[in-house]
Amino acid sequence: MNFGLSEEQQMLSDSVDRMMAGHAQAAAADPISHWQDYCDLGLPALSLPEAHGGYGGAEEVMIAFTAYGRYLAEAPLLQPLLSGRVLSEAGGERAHDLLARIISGQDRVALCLWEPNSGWHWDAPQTKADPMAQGWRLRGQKTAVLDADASVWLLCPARMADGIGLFLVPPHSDGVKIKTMRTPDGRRVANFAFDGAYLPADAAIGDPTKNGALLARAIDEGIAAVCAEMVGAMDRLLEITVEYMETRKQFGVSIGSFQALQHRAADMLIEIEQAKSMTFHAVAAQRKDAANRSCNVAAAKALVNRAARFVGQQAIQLHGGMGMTEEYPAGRYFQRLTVLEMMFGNTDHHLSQVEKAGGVTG
Amino acid sequence: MNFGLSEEQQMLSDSVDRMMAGHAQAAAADPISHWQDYCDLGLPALSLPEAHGGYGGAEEVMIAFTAYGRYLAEAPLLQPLLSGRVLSEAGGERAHDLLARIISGQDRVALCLWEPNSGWHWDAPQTKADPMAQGWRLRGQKTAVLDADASVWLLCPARMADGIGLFLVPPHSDGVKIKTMRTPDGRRVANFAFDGAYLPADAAIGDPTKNGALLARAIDEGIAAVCAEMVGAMDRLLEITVEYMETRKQFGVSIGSFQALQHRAADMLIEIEQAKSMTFHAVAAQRKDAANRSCNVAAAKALVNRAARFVGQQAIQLHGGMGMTEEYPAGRYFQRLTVLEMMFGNTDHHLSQVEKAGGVTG
Amino acid sequence: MDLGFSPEEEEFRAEVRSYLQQNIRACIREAVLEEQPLPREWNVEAQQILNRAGYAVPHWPVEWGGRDWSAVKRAILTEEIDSMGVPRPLPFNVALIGPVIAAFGSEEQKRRFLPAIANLDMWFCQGFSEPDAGSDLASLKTSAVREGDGYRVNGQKTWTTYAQHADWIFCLVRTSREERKQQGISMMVMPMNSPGITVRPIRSIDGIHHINEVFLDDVHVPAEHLIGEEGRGWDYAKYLLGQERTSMGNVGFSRRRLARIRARASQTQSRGCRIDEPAFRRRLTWAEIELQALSITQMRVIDEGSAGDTGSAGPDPKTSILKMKGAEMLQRASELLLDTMGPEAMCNGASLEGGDPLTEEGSERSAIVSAYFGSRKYSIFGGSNEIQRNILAKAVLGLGKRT
Amino acid sequence: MDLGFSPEEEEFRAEVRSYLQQNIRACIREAVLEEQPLPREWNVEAQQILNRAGYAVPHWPVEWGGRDWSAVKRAILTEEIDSMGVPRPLPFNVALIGPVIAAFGSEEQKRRFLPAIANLDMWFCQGFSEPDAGSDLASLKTSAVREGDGYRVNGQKTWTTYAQHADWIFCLVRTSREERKQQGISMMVMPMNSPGITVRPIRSIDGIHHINEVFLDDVHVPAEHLIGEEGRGWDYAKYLLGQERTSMGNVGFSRRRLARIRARASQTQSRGCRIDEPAFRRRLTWAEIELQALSITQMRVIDEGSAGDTGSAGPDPKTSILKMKGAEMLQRASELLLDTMGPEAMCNGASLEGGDPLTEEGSERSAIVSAYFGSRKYSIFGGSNEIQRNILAKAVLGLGKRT
Repeated sequence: MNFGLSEEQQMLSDSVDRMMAGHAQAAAADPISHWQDYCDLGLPALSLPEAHGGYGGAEEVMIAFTAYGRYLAEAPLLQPLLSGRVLSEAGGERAHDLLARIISGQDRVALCLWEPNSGWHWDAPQTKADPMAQGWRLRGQKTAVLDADASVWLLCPARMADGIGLFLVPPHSDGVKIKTMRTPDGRRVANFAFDGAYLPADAAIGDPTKNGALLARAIDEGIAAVCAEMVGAMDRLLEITVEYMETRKQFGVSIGSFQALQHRAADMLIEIEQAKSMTFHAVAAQRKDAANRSCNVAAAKALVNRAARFVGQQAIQLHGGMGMTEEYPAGRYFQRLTVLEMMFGNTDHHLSQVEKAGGVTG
Repeated sequence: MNFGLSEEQQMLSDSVDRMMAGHAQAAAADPISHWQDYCDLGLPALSLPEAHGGYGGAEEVMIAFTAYGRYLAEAPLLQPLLSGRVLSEAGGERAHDLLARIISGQDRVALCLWEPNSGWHWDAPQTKADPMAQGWRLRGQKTAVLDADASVWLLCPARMADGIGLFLVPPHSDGVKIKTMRTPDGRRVANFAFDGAYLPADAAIGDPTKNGALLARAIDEGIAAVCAEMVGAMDRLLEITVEYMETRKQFGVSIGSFQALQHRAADMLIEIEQAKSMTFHAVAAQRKDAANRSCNVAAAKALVNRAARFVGQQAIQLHGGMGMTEEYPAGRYFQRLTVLEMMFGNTDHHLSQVEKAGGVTG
Repeated sequence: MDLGFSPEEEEFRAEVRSYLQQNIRACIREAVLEEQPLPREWNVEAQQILNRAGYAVPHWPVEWGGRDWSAVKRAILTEEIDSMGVPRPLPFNVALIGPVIAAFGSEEQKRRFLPAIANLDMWFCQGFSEPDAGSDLASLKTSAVREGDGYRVNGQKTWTTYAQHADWIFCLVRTSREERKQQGISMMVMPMNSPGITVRPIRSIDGIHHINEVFLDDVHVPAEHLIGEEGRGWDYAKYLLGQERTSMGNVGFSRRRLARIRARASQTQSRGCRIDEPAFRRRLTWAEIELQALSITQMRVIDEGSAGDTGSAGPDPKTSILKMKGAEMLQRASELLLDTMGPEAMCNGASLEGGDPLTEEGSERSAIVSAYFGSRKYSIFGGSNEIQRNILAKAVLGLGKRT
Repeated sequence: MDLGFSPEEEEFRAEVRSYLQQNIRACIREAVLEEQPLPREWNVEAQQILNRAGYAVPHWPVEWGGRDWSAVKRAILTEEIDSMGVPRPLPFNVALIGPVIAAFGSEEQKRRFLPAIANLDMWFCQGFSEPDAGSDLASLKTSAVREGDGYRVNGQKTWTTYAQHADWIFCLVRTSREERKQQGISMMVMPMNSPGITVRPIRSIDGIHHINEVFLDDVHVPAEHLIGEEGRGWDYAKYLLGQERTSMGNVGFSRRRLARIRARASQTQSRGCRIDEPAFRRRLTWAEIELQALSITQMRVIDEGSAGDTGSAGPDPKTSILKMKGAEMLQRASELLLDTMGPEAMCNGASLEGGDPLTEEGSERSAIVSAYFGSRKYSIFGGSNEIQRNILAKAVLGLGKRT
């Protein structure tokens, strides 16, 4: 166990930081316009095998997502992480071709995990794929697909007799209805309805008996990444809050001199440090067997969620009225943290997962 | 709804207060020596029908127990409240005779509610009473009987085919083994083992099909009384703590001037006020039907318990090292509050009762 | 002491409930229950119906429409209004400026304003806070300089709720510079369409436009719009802040939210946390119990206040408990509601392809997420939790006297 | 950065565990696991066994028995000692006075004291706190006046843990009155059997005798018992308080408590809260998760400390996190344990009819209740939670610089 950055990790950290800081200042209208820069740094492939251009592991993903959270970046980084793992392991020419296009930035893809009545349980999709002479017909609905719109490929789990099928749905397919919305933190999110959408035979990738395990692994990587993003956002939010407290005067003194507020900030710091530790734990858990990995990752998300709720709410409180306006950055961090809290499961959901597995294993 | 004391209530309050303040100063070795004073004020019969010398209701019981908690009184007041209700309603000459002796102070009685593996569930006793030619033989164990020793009558629930039997066990009976201990707050508590203790036929009182409901009512009255006791103790503990904070100096100023500590004290105040309100609620609930009564009383105990844990712990914290020694009164209040928290059920237990009933009904 | 509701009180509750059910349109109550922003006219319509029954201003002097009811009855009324989903009588009118005019205004002012305030014929907003003052009202800067038969007012107010709906504003202004900052403050009212008043909307983190900045540039205020005496604005403000007791705890409002949570979480097609998940149910049970306690605390505090001096001594410091605990309950309810949403909490209801977010399927969604963000304001505005704790520590517990 | 344990680290953990299992008597470990007060000799026995393997003072200079292990390995060692129920090497010896003598003592002092301290041949207690000083050490009053070849010491110390077991005491004393209160303080050691030292036991709210008052009346202390230089006691104390890192979070100790709770609550004959009650299980799960986080936070803080300057700059302010969170975990575990007891939490185990509370049935009971009361001390002694928050706010976050 060793907490220092290696030379390569420091370089990655510096370049990601530089890029995202630049984007944050540019404030472009559409975050997609930044995406090519991410691809140039190799971020979509970061944790994939070397054959796909990967050069890191879970630690490197954490470094990238921590910066992503810190700068409230909006380019669509999470989806390629999730789909990249699935495409690279599922095998088959179609998956590999698409993966190459994603890594290069030509195409984008989104994994559709949830359905209208699934809650956060992604592992029993109700979407069905009916086999036909020359392909498949897809029927069902998917909700809350981050960074998706009509122009992306969809990677769609569906119920099969022998497990979970995985289907690639091309952009702008017939028979696919879409409703795009904003997340509460202003990113793009979409719901999809498949009303007998026709897919060619080779749209099905992977092996239904193994796709569940593959998705579980991708999701656990995604959860660790989101934990890192939340830690990055919390770190910065606390800094902003401390700056505000030192500047803002009330009753003739800076509010940072009030002991009760100082103690609140100290409690925020503690929560963040604990969240950071648990994110480290989620990263280390990626190397464990599936059951151990999922349980410890869920434990991490539960704790990071709780920290995010506390830190977000208290940052607003310490900003007073200013925290309530969209004109100050604190509110945007709070919104981001709230969305991420709900990503992959809220606190209760993850705690239940831990309990089903019999508790954290250390 | 009306929160002011009537003239009679004010008189009761004043006389109870005067008596308990006097006892607290006297610091006699044995709290039993104060018991006759309680009887002289009519406290053991307070909420019973007028025929038994009663002159009040649940509000008056609350007044008496609030003072009891405030002065950390130790005379055995809870047991006659519990048993008095049962004896007065169960009917029969034996019960009425004993009740008269209890009210006058000649005899004492203790209701035995829990057994080694019952948890706080008193309603399915494992103690058995085998019928014999001329009476009964009692087999079983009872634990954590407050204010009990070998010299008191025991009122003992036992499992019967048609419900719960109630048996009167005379002091110093053969076949009754006893282990007396101290509660963590220094009062007397005992465990009993009945190893075939012989009881005469008229030792059984009440009607097994109705005793359960009768016990439930007595216990709900007891819970409301204990809530009041806890509120009285918390009120005084906060006063003591505030006095300490104003006296104790650190870094050259009284610790009462530190904002973080002021805010803690404010949070204690809020918890106490909420606990007081919920105690009022438990008192008002005594007039409702059984299901409503029990559910709302359980809700009250849950909230008062939580308040007691917070207030007790924080009082110790605010006293610093002094709070950790038995030489300061704060510790004794904390001990008392902890014992009362465990009386009739801890927080989780009562919340489960509320949930089983479908939630609080207002 | 008698801690149950009397039959008369229970009867009153039933009477109120039935009047509201029969007279307030269902669409209004549904919108309130779903926490949608309301059109201005619905607020006016509801308040006028309440006023007709004497429910808008029961705490005012009888002469001006008050009803001389007990504290418990007034609290019952507020709880019913809130829990039935009836828009509350506008607090700026009935709880704030109304009582001040009734107590300190001239006869002329009372006749002119009070009936209109009670009936929401005039919509008032509040101009107290300023950009650099926050909770520190005494350091306000807006100046009112005597000029001819009136004042010339210059300055800036902020956090002004519903300034966009208001006909009038009541302001604290500085009419002279005294040694003690609290002195030299006066209270005056002005029509929002006075020349020199401009309103700038502030978008809140819940994505909704409730609050505004109000700029006052050389606004002419005639002398008859000064309330009471010059220089006594601080006393009036303290009096005014002491008037809010019956609604401070927001008990009915939280009760409504909790009922909604229980209903949502009990649906078989529930999307997020469900009532059959023990941990979620436990959190809901706690909230329900604490709300029950708060409803009694609220009546106790109102009752104490009614029994004692209700003069201009300022708010009973124990109302700080209601303010804090009321805020906490609303906030916790908003969190529980958010947790019932599941993954869809990540979506705003409004479709980027267009469509009316109030009518299309899924509109409830954005309202829930909005309410979660918006609920943070309860522990900030109207005296933050930190200020309330200071008050409790000092004014109730007497801490910090010796240093 | 590599966030998993290396094979070498895992191997080290196994090695420690097996040594402890084979060498520390089961009766000692059981008593520790049940949180019974230990006889003095058991502490000595255990520490000597640890010392034999190099486990007592691995963080000391190699010359005096240290092992030059990584922070992670040292943390693993501490966790294993604690979670196996092995009595910890006496902190007053190995974590406090030992490192100070190693850093600032004379060669003569090092030779005389260090081996005895490591092997618990000398039991030290700590004389820092005074009745009116609390966390404000700088205002201590105990005076040491130069007299012949030594000092005459007068004063009173309090909260002195295990003074009743100690052979020696290390004290902060005032050797001169300087303008800054921190100056003029010196550190010295004295045998507990010195004429003029008397010990008065203080009974704690857990009913156990751990702490004492120590009265110093004209105690003669020879000059060679002054540690380091006169007047630098404050610096040494700061250095000393910075040494406690690996054990500050009490991770292994809490892990042991949580395991015990899980076991008790899983018994079919459980008396109070049970593992199959969702609310209780949830609280336990939270505690286990937070402890997992703390064990990593602990290694991170130690690691940062090892990488940076470990000079006399005083404790890394982030150790405050370990102190606070460690205290919280112990306290929460003690609450959960209490909740497993059911109605019998109302009974102390000791029978009034006599009998040895350590051996009779039910002795575990009083230990659990005791531990609940006793655990409150963790957030008070050694710098209260309030002091720790002050440190975090000021030294880590930099708050309160501008006023």
